Amino acid sequence: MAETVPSHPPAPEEGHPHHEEMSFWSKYIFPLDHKMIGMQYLFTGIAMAMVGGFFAYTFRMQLAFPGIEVPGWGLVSPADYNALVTNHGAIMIFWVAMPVLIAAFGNFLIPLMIGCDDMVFPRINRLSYQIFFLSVLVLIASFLVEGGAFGGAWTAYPPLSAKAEYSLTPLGSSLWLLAVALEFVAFLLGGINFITTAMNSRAPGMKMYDIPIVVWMIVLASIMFMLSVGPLVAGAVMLFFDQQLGTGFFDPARGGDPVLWQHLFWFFGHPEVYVVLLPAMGIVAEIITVFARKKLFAYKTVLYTAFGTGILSFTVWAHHQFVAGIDPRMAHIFTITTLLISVPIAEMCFVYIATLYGGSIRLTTPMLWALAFIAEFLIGGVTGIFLGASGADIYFHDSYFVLAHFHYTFFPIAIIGFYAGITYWFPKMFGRMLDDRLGKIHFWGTIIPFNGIFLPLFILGLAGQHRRIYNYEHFPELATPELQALRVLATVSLLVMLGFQLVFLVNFVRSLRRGEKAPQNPWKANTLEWQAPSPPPHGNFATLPTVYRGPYEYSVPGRAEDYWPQNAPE
Amino acid sequence: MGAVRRRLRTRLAGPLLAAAVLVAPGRALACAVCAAGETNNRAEFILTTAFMTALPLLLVGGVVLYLRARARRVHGAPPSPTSALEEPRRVA
Amino acid sequence: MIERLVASASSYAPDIDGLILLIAVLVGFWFLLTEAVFFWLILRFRARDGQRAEYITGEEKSQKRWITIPHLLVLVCDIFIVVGAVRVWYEVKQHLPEAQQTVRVIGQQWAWSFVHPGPDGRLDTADDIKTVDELHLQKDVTYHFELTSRDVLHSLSIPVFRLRQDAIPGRVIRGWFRPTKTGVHDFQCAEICGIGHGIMAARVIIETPDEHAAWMAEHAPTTSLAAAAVR
Amino acid sequence: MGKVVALPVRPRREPLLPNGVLGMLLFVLAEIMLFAGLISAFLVVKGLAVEWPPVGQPRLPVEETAFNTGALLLSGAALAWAQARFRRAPSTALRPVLLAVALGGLFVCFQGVEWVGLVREGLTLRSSTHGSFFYLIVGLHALHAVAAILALGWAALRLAEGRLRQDTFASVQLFWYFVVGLWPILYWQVYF
Repeated sequence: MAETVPSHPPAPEEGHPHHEEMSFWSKYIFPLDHKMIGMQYLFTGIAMAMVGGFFAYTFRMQLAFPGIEVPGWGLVSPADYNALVTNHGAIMIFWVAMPVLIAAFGNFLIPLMIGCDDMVFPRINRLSYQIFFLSVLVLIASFLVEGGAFGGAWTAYPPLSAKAEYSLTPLGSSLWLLAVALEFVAFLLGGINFITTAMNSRAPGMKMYDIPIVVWMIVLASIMFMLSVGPLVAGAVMLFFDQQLGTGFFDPARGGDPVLWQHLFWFFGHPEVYVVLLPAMGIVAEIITVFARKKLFAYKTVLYTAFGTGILSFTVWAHHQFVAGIDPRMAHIFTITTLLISVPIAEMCFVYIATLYGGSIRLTTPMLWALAFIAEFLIGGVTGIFLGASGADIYFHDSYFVLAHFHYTFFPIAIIGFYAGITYWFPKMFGRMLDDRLGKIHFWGTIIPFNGIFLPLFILGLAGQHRRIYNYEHFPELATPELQALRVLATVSLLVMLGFQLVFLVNFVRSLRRGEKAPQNPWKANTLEWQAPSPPPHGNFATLPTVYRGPYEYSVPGRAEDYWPQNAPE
Repeated sequence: MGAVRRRLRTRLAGPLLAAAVLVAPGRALACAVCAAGETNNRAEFILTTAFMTALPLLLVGGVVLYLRARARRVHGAPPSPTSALEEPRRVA
Repeated sequence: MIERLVASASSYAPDIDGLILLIAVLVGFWFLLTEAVFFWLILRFRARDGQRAEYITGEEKSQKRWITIPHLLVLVCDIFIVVGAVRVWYEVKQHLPEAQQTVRVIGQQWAWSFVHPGPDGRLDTADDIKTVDELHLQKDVTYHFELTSRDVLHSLSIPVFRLRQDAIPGRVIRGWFRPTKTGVHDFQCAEICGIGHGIMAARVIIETPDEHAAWMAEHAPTTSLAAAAVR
Repeated sequence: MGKVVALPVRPRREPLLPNGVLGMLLFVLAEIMLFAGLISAFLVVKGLAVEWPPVGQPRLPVEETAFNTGALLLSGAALAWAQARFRRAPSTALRPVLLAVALGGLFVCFQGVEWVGLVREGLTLRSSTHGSFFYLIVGLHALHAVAAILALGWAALRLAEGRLRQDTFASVQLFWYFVVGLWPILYWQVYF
């Protein structure tokens, strides 16, 4: 239902901040404030990232040292292994990347950056988180039911996922599907909120080209998500019917078509990549401009490339199905569109690199993360070309090469993007500074092992090894000692990387309580969120700001200061 | 926006033409692989692929055009600075 | 470069390897160049006391050149890659040379069954040879395969052939290969198919004509009586 | 860079579309894609079948449903009429809104009757993909219709109390037009 009455009146001209004291419940558990809902998403996302990381640790231990008792899990059976990889993928994409990059940063940043007091539908916003939280509970329940958790890969191809006699998880697969569907509903509601807010609630004077890139990117991502998710929800309902009501939508024996699911799934699945990529790109744009003290090189070009990516992203999805039995002629078209989409993405990277030219670069922790994003994402981008080219995909499809490729895109997006954003906005979110020294230790301790994990996997993929095989000892020819050594290297790197994440947690918790008090604008940034107090009170601004200029006016000649806030009249 | 569309049109036209050329002889060939797949819903697969690919773009395009038209109607011919979809006006 | 990791044993394997090499060269060049420029910029423009950043909008033509030219070059490289990819794809998947032999490949949870034509060279006759997890092929013979599945999706993936094709229940997918080197090679199911996915191994055994004939003679259901009875 | 334009300071910008209408519009777009996915799936599976409807399955009652379709379209027209009257004098719009609700209700009830008949003839969710798709697509549409009728009923209540705002009314209308406009497409695709 559309909600037309704002839950609290628009902020009066001045003297807003004295809201009546709210109870613990209405402040932290059922909040209407966009910042608190953002925090809820953030902390749920971090908790889920720990779960996903733990899964990765468990199955990588099994791969490196087949058959050992993994500390913290025990023996990894084939069913365990399938469930672990399936849920690692699903959690990292649906319960980490989406909530953190879109929902947490979107909720926190959009109203602050466009200079208004809250989302336009605060109650729908709260409902969105509640549905999301419910989806988390359902997902956890899917591990506890009889038969165990779903293990048919995050793509859930039927007939394996559709029939209990094939998957052997009669309840786990249905609950998993339900959790995913609920999660989609949550983000659909959230996305509608983001788009409407950004359209209708911008501060006076803020024109189209005065909107910070990160807001644009989250809005575009929400539009793409909204338009791509429908067919998958349709498919999920059909699959659920197949599982629980005995229909035969995907059952060839009863007139159904198993390839149909792939059709519906990848129609969503590929735009989804760009749905999470764009917000991360936006975060990087904000950070690079601030710490290079530079105006963003060709702001409009970034926008156009984002539009182009959005349009093209709907036309590339069948490249996941090259060898899945589709019409071989379709592969030509999708090869062309897939390689075409490399153009806007490459251009976006060029813009960011060009922004550095002539800058005055300060290598603070957020800047290190933002730069690392570009450097690492480039690897993910160029290896994607191998997979988009139909002829080469015949060999690489479903191999470790694919796995390494998309981890080189998703890791920068979900993890590096998240760390960039959190280290940059932490002072605004919590009113305290993070420790820079610990932040840098954490940075190097993450980036170096990250490459140690996934570079070896490219070689395994080139050697023709496949994903989702729990023990390569069954393939004596393929599992040579050299290749096994690479697997061990990847696992050890993962252990090191996970260990360094503790540094972040310590830093986070310690700074939350004892960090140095953050000034209002510690980075001397232009965008509106830094013109609100740290942390912003309910209602955000004492006076709703008026915008006079674009967000990236750094180092303007002839000014004493090298920054020029968007709301400064002169 | 006009510029975007123009650029996209020129950028997309070539590859799309090439695609059409590539696919057309395939159909004429009636190659053995295509026949051996032996499913009678190939046409539907291609049709729905095209349909689902085009539909979101048409929807968004339609909404954007509608909003532009509405912006013109509400704010008069040169859109006012506070409308949602105006072109930026930089005062030199 | 792949040959150093996996042998290349089909007629089109060198083409796929060549395509991968082409992409690696084109893309690798741009990748290294971009990263080099990127790190050079970071080092060159580190913050120095008393020095302000330049104010560059990037909107002017002379500045935009710096991103439009690279992006056009990317487009040009893309065209080369597309042409290469389409050619290889056409050869492997879209065009089907005349078959000398046809084998049937059936995936099921969690084994591969293969049906080889017997001495009469045709499938669905009494002398068909059925094997599990062992595919016997003769060198330098063009094979068609008829791929299907009994239950869930599987994927026939033979690294030494550089071949991959999903098996779909209810459909028969036809493709081809031509082994060019003798030897015994592992291959695996490449589409997750349940808890036994990780043990769904099979071997392809490529033999010389003599060896192949000997194998066939040994395994064909030889009773000519039975064959006669069927006829 | 003298981009300093004196702008009037207003508390909030005037939106091009009111929040509720824009939000509903976005929601409807997502719903259109949902049904597009279902229709695509239906066409793909239908294309796979040698005979449609499958052997032993009843033909769908095209003629009876044509009457239904008429009722639904009329209800859309009634709502458009209500909007025209609402603009002049809100209180006069109540009767057409109630008419739209009644016609919508008629549609849903007739669908129910039809379903009972079809189940008797042997078309069930599990009898064939034909049945599965029929009940899934038409059922999902019916669910939307029920939701929209409830929303319209709520709007009528507010209208009777004199508290219905134009933008709220517009967003409810938008949803109802979506339900009405979608039906002929489903009718054409699924029944014929």
